[in-house]
Amino acid sequence: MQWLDRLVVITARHVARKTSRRSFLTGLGSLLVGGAAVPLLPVARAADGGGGSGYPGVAPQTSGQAGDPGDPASCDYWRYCAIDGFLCSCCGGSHRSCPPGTEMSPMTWIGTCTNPADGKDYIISYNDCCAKTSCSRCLCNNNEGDIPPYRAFSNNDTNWCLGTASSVYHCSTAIIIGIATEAS
Amino acid sequence: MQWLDRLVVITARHVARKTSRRSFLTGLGSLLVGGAAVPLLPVARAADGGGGSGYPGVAPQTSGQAGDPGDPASCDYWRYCAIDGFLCSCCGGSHRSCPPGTEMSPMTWIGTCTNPADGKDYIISYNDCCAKTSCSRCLCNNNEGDIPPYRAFSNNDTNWCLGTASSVYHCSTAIIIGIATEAS
Amino acid sequence: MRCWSALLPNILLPGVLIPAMVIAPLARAELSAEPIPVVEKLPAVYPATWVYAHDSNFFSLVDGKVVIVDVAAKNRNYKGSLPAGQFASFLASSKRPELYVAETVYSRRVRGERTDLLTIYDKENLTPIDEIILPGGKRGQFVTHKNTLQFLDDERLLLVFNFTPAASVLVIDIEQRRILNDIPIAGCAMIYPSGKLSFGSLCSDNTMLVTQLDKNGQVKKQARTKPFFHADDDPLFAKPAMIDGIAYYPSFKGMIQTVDMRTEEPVIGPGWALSRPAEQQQNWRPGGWQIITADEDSGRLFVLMHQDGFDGSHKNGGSEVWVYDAVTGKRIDKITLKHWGVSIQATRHDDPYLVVTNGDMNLDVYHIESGQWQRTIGGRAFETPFILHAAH
Amino acid sequence: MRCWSALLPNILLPGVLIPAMVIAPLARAELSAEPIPVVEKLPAVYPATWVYAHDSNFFSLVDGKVVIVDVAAKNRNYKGSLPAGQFASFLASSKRPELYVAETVYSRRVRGERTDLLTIYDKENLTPIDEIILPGGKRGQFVTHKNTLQFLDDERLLLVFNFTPAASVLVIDIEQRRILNDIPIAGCAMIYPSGKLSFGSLCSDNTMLVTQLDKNGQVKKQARTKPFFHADDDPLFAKPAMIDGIAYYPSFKGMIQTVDMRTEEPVIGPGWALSRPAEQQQNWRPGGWQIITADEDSGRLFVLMHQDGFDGSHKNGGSEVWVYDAVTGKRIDKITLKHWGVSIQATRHDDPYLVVTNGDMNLDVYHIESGQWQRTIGGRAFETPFILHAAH
Repeated sequence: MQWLDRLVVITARHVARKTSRRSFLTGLGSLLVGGAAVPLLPVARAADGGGGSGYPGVAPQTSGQAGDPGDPASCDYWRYCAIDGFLCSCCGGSHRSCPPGTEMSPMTWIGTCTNPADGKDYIISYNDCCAKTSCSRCLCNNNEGDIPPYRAFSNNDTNWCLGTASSVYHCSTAIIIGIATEAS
Repeated sequence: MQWLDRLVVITARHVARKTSRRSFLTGLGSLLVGGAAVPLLPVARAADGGGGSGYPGVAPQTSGQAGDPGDPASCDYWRYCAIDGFLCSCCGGSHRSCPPGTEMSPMTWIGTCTNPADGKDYIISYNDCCAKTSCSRCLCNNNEGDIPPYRAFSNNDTNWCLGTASSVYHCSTAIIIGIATEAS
Repeated sequence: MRCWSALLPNILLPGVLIPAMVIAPLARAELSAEPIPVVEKLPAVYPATWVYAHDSNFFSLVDGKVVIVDVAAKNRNYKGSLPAGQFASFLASSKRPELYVAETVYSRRVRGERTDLLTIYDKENLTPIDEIILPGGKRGQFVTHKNTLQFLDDERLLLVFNFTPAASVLVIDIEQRRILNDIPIAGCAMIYPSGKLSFGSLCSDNTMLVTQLDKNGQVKKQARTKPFFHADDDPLFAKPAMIDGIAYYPSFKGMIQTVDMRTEEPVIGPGWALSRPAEQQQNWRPGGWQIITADEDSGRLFVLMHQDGFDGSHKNGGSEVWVYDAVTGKRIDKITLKHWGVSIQATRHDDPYLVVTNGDMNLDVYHIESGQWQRTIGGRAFETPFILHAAH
Repeated sequence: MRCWSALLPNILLPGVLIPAMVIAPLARAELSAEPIPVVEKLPAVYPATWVYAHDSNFFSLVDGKVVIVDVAAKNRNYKGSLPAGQFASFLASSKRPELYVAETVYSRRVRGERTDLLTIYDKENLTPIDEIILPGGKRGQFVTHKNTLQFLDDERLLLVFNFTPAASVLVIDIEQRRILNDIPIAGCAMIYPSGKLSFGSLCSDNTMLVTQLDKNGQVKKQARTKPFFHADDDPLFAKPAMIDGIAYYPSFKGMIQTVDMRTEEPVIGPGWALSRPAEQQQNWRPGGWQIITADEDSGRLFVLMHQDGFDGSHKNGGSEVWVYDAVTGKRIDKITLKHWGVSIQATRHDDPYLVVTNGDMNLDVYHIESGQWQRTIGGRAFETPFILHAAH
């Protein structure tokens, strides 16, 4: 297993420097393709057809909305700057909707992400979809502005399936609820 | 992913020819180290320290009994010629005992395996250990003499956690209950 | 956001000054605030390019699921999922917008009080609309197998295979949603519908036990056929493909045994070989989990094959899928798989796809006419999707 | 075999002539028939080389577990496991042969009626010996965190953190096995024991809320400290290491904030920096999930560090573990990890080990004195073992 281990370490270090936003995912590399953090390697992205979602076996999407660039099935999509969980876009929902048969949590934590199209900072509500088991597809964890649970509504480690009939977590959305003013 | 895919296919074919007893496991390669059926490749076995169990992160064992050769933490251990599931030897039990807090199924299906030490055919009872969730470690599936469920006591696809307080399957043992006479 | 701020608990306000402060009305040219909550819906009738991938989840068997997948779509292939735990069985109705899951739950998840139940899901919302408790804790638990849950009488009756290890078949009137009967089938297994109100089961003595029912699920007649296979020398796989009421059972060593299931009393038909002498030399054999599937429109059978077969290789999967004319038994094509295959399923499509569970536990999609690989659908969508159903 | 044949159902005999026929008495020089059933037991007091790996199992969160691992053993490292589902909390007693799991189950596994409960397990048999139902469906559910379940009063009281999002702390007399109180801690989180009958919680306004109890779990006094950290600029990690009653809280940017928890009223202590100016240039920061651990005997702290830190890198894990004298804050060693690390835990051993959850979700074991890697324990033993406890 040495080569595999080495790959993981190399990958981890590589990504920690080069695409740092993703390095926790690197830590979780094995959870993506198992054994090695392959999807995070540029080579893997290329192998995976270029412009791939970064998740092998997951095809790229668009938001279908002007001024909302990027791939909602990729962990690099701008709205996901502080998401933690499985992307509903990969699970029968979308970046702004829950998969059939799940329930969207009415409350959750929020982040602030910059839309590269207009350079503006949007307030993103990461509502969880609940009442079915872990989707397990497209695990994505970014932590810009994440603060531990003593700042509850700025924390992404909390199971936000609260106020729902079931607290079982399935996947996460990234919904625009407003725009951050200079004040922020 | 192409190289990874290729590896799987190559591995699968390789093993199908060379160590055929393991090829279903090859099919399940990704379930062992994820993505590639690495532990089944001779190279991986070597990398893994030689004489390894074949499962990365699982250290080899002995039965501790004269005349009972091989590694009970390896899918190649002679008693496992028809086992299907997680090896209790990797889960806090042994090849003949259940992990703490589980319940051994009183009935199960049986196989006939040849002990390389004495060349004799032993009747092996593959009692399941039950009442905790899937151990998930050391998945092993060999099918010598396995027959579909219409021959219930020769079938290893059945959840044999029967006659136990819980039918939840955790891992499998391989217990000697007798020796096969010429009659067999 | 409305919902969100409405529910914002005052006690936490110290912690959430940010949202309260920084949200300004959206000016033009900016993306608008989006509604909460939004939950997707599916059509009441699913396209023929969809499949149900039944993932028993070896690594957490209590927490299996069925994933609904569009194999033809370029993206957004994953349409939704249903819980299906503890060696569950699954069946979709073609007459009603309903899906059925026969499963088992425990009051403490892995222990405690056992409840077997049939849960009825609504196809559009994938939400449970009703459940029927299955009495006695008898539900048979096997690595996923289609013939543990089957319809009779034009989908009016739903049959569940029980195994304790006493074997019996539970008969449910699924329109009335009530249990009608529990019928012993000693020494036999599985449910193979035959005719309108009858089903066969394969038995340890190489026969098929045929159970004929009346409208109320009571036994009209139960009888065994003559022995017609050899479980000791060359067992039949227990998962046949069906074309026009004919069941095609492969054998471990590569024969196809046909059984005419169109009448209440099945008729054992002729058999034929999958491989030619030269191939038999190389020990080409069928193998995998769901190893045979059919395209009913064209009358073609598809069988997953591997080389160098031996006693115990019958679950090994394969590198090729061989295609046959079901009536003549003539092989008309071979598809070489891109990735080692474990299970196969043809879609119910004019120009059908072959869907293959590969060794990575992802789905490979092939266009049958051309034999060309189309795409792989995975990304940890599944753990162990061993059984595939073409969508109704 | 006795058991087995005794239970062999007659109805299935057609299917099982083989065992009945071929079992002959065992002659000398052959391996003997072995007893059934046999179930292993563990010692009532676990060796100091054992750890509890709490695996929340992201991929099936309802079905998490705690795995007991001997990190020193050459093989058979996996000693056993406990169910711990739906963002469970876990705590081991050092006074009683008991293990505690606070978890949540649903009547239909992922839906239906919710039951929160504290399950008490027997250390020798890993079987449940009792349970306490936790009322109101309030149990806080977080990616695993030790400070959601803590003892007070010499392990007589067991405290559970509730979050609905109203924050409160449930007080259980675990000797009497009854619930004493549920105490609001508005705008604050977690349980940090201080003194005999008091606990702190970190708050959104940068203070610590201190709740003092009487013997019966009633509130004697509740007050906030002065603000002592800066959640906006440089948040404290909420998972401190403890040495002799002093809590060491790292900050995102690399400070250590000490709090003296030995008295009923915690005293905010001094802070010190983890990295030197040159290292700060390279943005070396602490990061991962369980990023700090202590060897109490030697008074050493261990911190998981990564280079090129930034806003959002605080869960990234790290490539090195830096070792400090807790009293002086002087760095005395660096351990370069063989594999990227996510969580770290020192064992309670004279010659202790450092156990690291690596990026493959396996455990790497290092000998602290030498800094040498000893072994990797994995093979899908765990899915996401983010929290490690040294065994009592």
